Amino acid sequence: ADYSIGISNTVQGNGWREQMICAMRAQALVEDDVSNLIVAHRNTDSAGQLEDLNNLIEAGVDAIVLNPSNPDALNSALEMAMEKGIVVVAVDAGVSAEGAYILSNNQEEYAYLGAKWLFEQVGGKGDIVYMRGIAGVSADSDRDNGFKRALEEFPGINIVHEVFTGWQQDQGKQQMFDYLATGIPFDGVWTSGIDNVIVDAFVESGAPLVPIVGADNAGFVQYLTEVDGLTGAAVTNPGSVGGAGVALAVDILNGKAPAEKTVLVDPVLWENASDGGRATITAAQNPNLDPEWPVSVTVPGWTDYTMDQIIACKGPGDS
Amino acid sequence: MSDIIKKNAWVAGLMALLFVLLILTKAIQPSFGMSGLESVARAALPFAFATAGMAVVVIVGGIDLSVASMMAVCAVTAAVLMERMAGVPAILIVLGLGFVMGLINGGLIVLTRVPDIVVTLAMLFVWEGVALLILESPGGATTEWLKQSIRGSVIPFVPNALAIIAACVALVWIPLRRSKLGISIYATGSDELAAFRSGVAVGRTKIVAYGVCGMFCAFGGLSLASLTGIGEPVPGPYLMASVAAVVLGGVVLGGGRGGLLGPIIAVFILRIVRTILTLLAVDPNVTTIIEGTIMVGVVMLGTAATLRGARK
Amino acid sequence: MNMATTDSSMVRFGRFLRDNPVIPLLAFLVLMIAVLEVIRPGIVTPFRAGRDGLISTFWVGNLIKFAIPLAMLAACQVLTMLTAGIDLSAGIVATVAAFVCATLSSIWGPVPAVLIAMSMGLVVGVVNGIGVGVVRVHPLIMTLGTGLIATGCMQVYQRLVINAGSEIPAVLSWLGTGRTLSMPNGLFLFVPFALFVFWLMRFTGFGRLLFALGSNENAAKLSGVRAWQVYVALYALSGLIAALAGLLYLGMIRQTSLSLASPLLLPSVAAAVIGGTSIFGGRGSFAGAIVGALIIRVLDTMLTLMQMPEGARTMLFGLIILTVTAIYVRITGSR
Amino acid sequence: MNANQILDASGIAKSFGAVKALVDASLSVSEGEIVALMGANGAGKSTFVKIITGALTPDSGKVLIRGKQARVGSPAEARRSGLVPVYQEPSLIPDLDVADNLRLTDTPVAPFERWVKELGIEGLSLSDMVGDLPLATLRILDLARALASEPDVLLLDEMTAALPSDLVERVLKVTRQQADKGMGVIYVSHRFNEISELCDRATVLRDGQTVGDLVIEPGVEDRAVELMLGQRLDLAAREVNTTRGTIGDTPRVRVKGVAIAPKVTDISFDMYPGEVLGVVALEGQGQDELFECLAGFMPPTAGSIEVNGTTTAFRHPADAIAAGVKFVPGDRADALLAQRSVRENIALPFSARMSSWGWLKMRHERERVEHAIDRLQIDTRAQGEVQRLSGGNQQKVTIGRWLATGVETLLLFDPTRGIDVRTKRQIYPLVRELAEQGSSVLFYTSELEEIPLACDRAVVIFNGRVVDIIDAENADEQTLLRAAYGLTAQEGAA
Ligand SMILES: Nc1ncnc2c1ncn2[C@@H]1O[C@H](COP(=O)(O)OP(=O)(O)OP(=O)(O)O)[C@@H](O)[C@H]1O
Ligand SMILES: Nc1ncnc2c1ncn2[C@@H]1O[C@H](COP(=O)(O)OP(=O)(O)OP(=O)(O)O)[C@@H](O)[C@H]1O
Ligand SMILES: [Mg+2]
Ligand SMILES: [Mg+2]
Repeated sequence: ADYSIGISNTVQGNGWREQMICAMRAQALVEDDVSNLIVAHRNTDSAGQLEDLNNLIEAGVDAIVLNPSNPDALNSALEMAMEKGIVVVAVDAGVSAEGAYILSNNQEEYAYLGAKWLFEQVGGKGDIVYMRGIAGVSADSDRDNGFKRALEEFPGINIVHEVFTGWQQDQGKQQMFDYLATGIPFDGVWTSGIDNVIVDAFVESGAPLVPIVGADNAGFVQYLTEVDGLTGAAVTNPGSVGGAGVALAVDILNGKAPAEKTVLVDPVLWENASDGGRATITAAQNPNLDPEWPVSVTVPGWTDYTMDQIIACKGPGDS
Repeated sequence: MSDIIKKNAWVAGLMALLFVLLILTKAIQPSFGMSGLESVARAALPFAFATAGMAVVVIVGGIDLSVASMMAVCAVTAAVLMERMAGVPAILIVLGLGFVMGLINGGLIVLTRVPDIVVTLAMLFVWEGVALLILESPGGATTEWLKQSIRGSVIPFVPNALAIIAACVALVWIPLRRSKLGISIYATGSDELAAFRSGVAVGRTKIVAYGVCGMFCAFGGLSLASLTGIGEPVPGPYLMASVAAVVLGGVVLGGGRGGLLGPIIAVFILRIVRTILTLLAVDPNVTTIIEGTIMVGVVMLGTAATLRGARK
Repeated sequence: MNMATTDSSMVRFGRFLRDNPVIPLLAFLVLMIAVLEVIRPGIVTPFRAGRDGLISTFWVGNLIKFAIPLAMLAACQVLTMLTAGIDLSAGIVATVAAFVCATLSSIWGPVPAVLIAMSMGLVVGVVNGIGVGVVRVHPLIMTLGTGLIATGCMQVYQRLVINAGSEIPAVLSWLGTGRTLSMPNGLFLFVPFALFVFWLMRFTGFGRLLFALGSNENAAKLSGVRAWQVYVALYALSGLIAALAGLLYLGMIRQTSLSLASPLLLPSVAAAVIGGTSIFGGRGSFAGAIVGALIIRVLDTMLTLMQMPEGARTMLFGLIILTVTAIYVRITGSR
Repeated sequence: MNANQILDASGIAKSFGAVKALVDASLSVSEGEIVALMGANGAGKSTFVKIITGALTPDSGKVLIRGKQARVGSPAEARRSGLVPVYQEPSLIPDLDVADNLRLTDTPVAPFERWVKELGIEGLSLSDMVGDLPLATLRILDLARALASEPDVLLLDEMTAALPSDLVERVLKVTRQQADKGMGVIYVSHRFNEISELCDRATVLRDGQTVGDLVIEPGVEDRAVELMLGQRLDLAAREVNTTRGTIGDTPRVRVKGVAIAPKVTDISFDMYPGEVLGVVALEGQGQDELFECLAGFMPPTAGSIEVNGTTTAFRHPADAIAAGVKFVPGDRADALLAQRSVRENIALPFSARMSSWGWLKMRHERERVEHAIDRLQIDTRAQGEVQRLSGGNQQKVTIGRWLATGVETLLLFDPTRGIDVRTKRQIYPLVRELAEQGSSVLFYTSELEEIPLACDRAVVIFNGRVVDIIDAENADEQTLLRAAYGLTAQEGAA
């Protein structure tokens, strides 16, 4: 076969999303049946994603793999695509359009897992700093649900400080500095993926480290093994789920559709508090990787590319 | 005299460019037809309204950095209201809200005598905050007929979305442009002191212009709600895009010159360029470079042409 | 011709403020810090919270530290605004410089990396200058466009260096994170820089020309000024300053990102205008912009520490910025 | 007091910060009366006019309209009360066409067009963009617009300052006619001949205070000047410095067959070191283009310009300045940095060249600037921003800039526009002095009487060509005017 696949993504310039795009390219390259990949990748809102989706439909693609900006906002374009027989696969987050396949990181579970570990780590009671992402964005709301679920299980836990980092490194670091400056003691930090700069803030200000939960970004994972006195956990949230999405789309096109429309990739937690955990982390880390990239560059069972291929970040047709 | 010719030449040039781009699109993708046109027009909806609003305040000699935030407020309000009440009253309320937000912007500018750019920069945050207070995360629901109205085409060969842009802009702008208020808007933008001395109530004119901008933002917010079917509290990328389209469309930053037709054509040009780049499967990073180059390039060509024209 | 003018003390005080517009701004800054102390007792004066120290040098140092890159980017805005321009590419130039420096350091070593990063700023600046000064594109469009182009180029470049890792040159880390006498080392860079900008604006012919071009370009031309030379030099300088700010910021955050300094762009414009710089050209002060940057930083801290819905926080940020400038305009009678 | 009195303003005071523009000013005008408002530069005339017409609010004082106390809050209100001004600065909107400008002020079109014709402007179309029209036309349009709204009181602030003599005559005639029909006129001007020809009465302002009210009669001028300046100034001593420049061998500037499309067709003359060469022309004969061309703003389409014997091709005013040719434009708005200080305005050329972008030479600069301020007696009370100076003082700053740098060749385009008698008396000797020191000055003036006072010779331009060159001795107003109208056109002059 000779498939043309369209990609749509609405956040640019963030390591996680860049990895997702590279995984999509690399997977498309290794799939024999994909001859053309059209990538629409920019910073925009749902209306902009609709525009991109419509353009992809115009371009006559066979499948669309998208990271939806919102589960409900894209239905008009997705329904039109499916009417025209285009396969739709949403990765990273779900869409509510009937008939679309979803291959998603479970964001609610992501937050729940990390929060639960943190609350246990501080002994079931204490003061926690809760550093969220961007207010009003689906992924942030989903994670907030998971976090709140864990919170309910631990009545002794108190959120002393809740703040939105805007998923910006500098903003997160500055906010942590500000909070440390108040001198108010606290027992742990949960971050929505802005993590290693938080460790930096502790180190640079000379404040005693507390347990910190972050994502599996290369920089943070490295800190978990290197920084003295840091207890922490990285929850996996692989950007390479994008590659899995492309693989799924090709399977569907080849008539090997899965029974379930929704496949959730559940996160895994790597902590450095136990020996077993430390071994996992040491195995996972990759100091050469862009520190903003998640270290989990593949999704076992789904993706087929090699490390070199995802780093080369080339799709079919790219020279 | 020569100024009128120059101005219309610019709009005509843009129109020609748009035409060439449409032909190019057809050449690249022979199947590009009515549905493609429709989707371009739909994509242009929020940009066109943001640009129309921005154009009005730029003509009056100001600038409004809060357009995207006001659109977000209107979109969430529309989505929230439409869950509870019929579409028409909700639309009217949202239009009123947009107008009032614009009046507030303008009123603050006139009352505090703080420069437009500072006031609207501050209001950018204020309206963004308001949108988040109305709806903490994306939600609400847009009335079904409104969602349907922007699709398809009732008039043959004219996508509904295009007809809506033309109708809304023309309904607000043409009567205004022909009225004394419209002349006052141009006069204030051209030379505030001379306008004042000619008896123009400069403050009131500015406030009204900002109100009109707010109203266009309400149209923009409504079109976002009807495109997505929900309300999103986070402002989209409409601020810089609208400034760029306004300048590309021949409205002079600083005020007094230009109309709405040019900027709206410029919006369509920018949208169709994106379509072409997607059809050509151009690397998205290169797309950014090309969009930047086109923006600078067209304005460069335009200025070079005008300078040469002026010298003769 | 001279009339004996007997001014009331009120008038004289008004004039004093008008001639020294930084003073009311400083008063605002102190006021905001006082409010912060009320919201979080002990943050500025630790003894109230039962800790050591009369004034928290950590907090003050931190405030200054994060205000420095903002103030440097605000310098780009102040200088270009003097000529009725603006530099919207500053945030991206800073990001590009930081990204290029961090990724190249691990390949070629810190010195070439820093030089190349700075020359990126120079290149973007010169292109801006040619666009504005020679081809006469409006600065807003020109810098917005070059900013887009630079972003695209950085994204393309980024794909080439995914596995190069990144390294922060030690000097930058020292400048960005180190402290001397509890004050951030960034001041070693910033103080000379600020003096340079003051000197440039007040005591040089170039500075005079910036004000002149912003007031009336035709008059400058009539006096023999070749405006394009000034524009090219100005935007090139602005690009260099932005790149320098980016490098310092890299040292502070110690993490590369494709959008590292971009969020500083709007605040840098805000800092400049709060500080009394007119976007219509011909009036501006860097001292004001520095205080403006400090005010924005205190405001950030204040809002971070206030527990309220994010929407209310964002709204309050806007309202306070507006109130500060409105009162300031009222007091100094300037626009 | 007077049954026919329309307007009576008294005790008006207005301060701008520390500057007291008006302290205690009063003025009245009755039906059919033309009252001159006189005063030195910066005396407060324009401020007074603006207050009466609602463009500024007074700090204190009262205005009676037909005996009734009135509050004139805005120009629009003033218009409705029958007070219509023509301000010193053009008040039409540059980006609107003429028709829209009229709509803005609710001015009826038919009378406006009649007035335009009456005032001698031909070929104006209502769809013309105002910004494209020359300054003199704008002044006339301002006046026509004011007349068309049939005011009770017309206030003219230096209406004639930017007008060439032919248009001045028309304006005076029309004003007189309207006054005869019962309109009151307040007339601000620095030109005694206009005032004595036109006005019935004069109110004199000094330092913001009304210091006298005079009936215009022969010989009143000396008294008026004394009131204006607070000192005597011998008006009869018209002769300035009589040393005339010597005409040497190499001309400083030689203009040969210059044409500038479309207005200028053929201009040739020589200008020698030590010479002040007058330029006489009616409105729009190509003098504007000639000056701009010599100053480096545009190249000639044909012909050549030699400076000190070498042919030059100026591409930018900087080239002209480098060749020693310096230009004071007619429209001061073009030449001033409105928001900057007097000092920066005057010192601007010092920093123009790239080689002087470094340290400012503050001492050197201050000396030069102060010298220029002294020499021109610039009223520097509001020196922080040039836009706050009175019109005349702004004009002086534009000249002062080149006095401070020193000149070899100076192009003065109507430099005495809106300048008071005393300063004018200082400018002529100044120009002569420059010439004596070896400079050449090209001097266009709209006031023909200035030609014999300042110039050695005068070039008369008509229809884009030099029609005559007249020596100063023979250059009385009659001769010049006839020449300017092209009546004495001698073929092959120059
Ligand atoms: N969105 C639109 N859709 C359709 N027609 C439009 C639209 N916007 C403007 N027009 C038409 O284009 C004409 C010119 O546009 P516009 O009013 O913006 O320019 P203008 O500069 O005011 O022109 P003029 O000087 O002739 O009044 C208008 O008279 C109107 O009929
Ligand atoms: N906006 C202002 N701010 C400060 N000072 C001002 C302002 N406007 C006028 N002045 C000052 O008020 C005084 C009177 O100015 P005005 O323009 O009324 O003088 P004038 O009599 O019209 O002079 P001229 O004959 O030169 O036009 C001057 O000293 C001037 O500098
Ligand atoms: Mg128009
Ligand atoms: Mg005056």
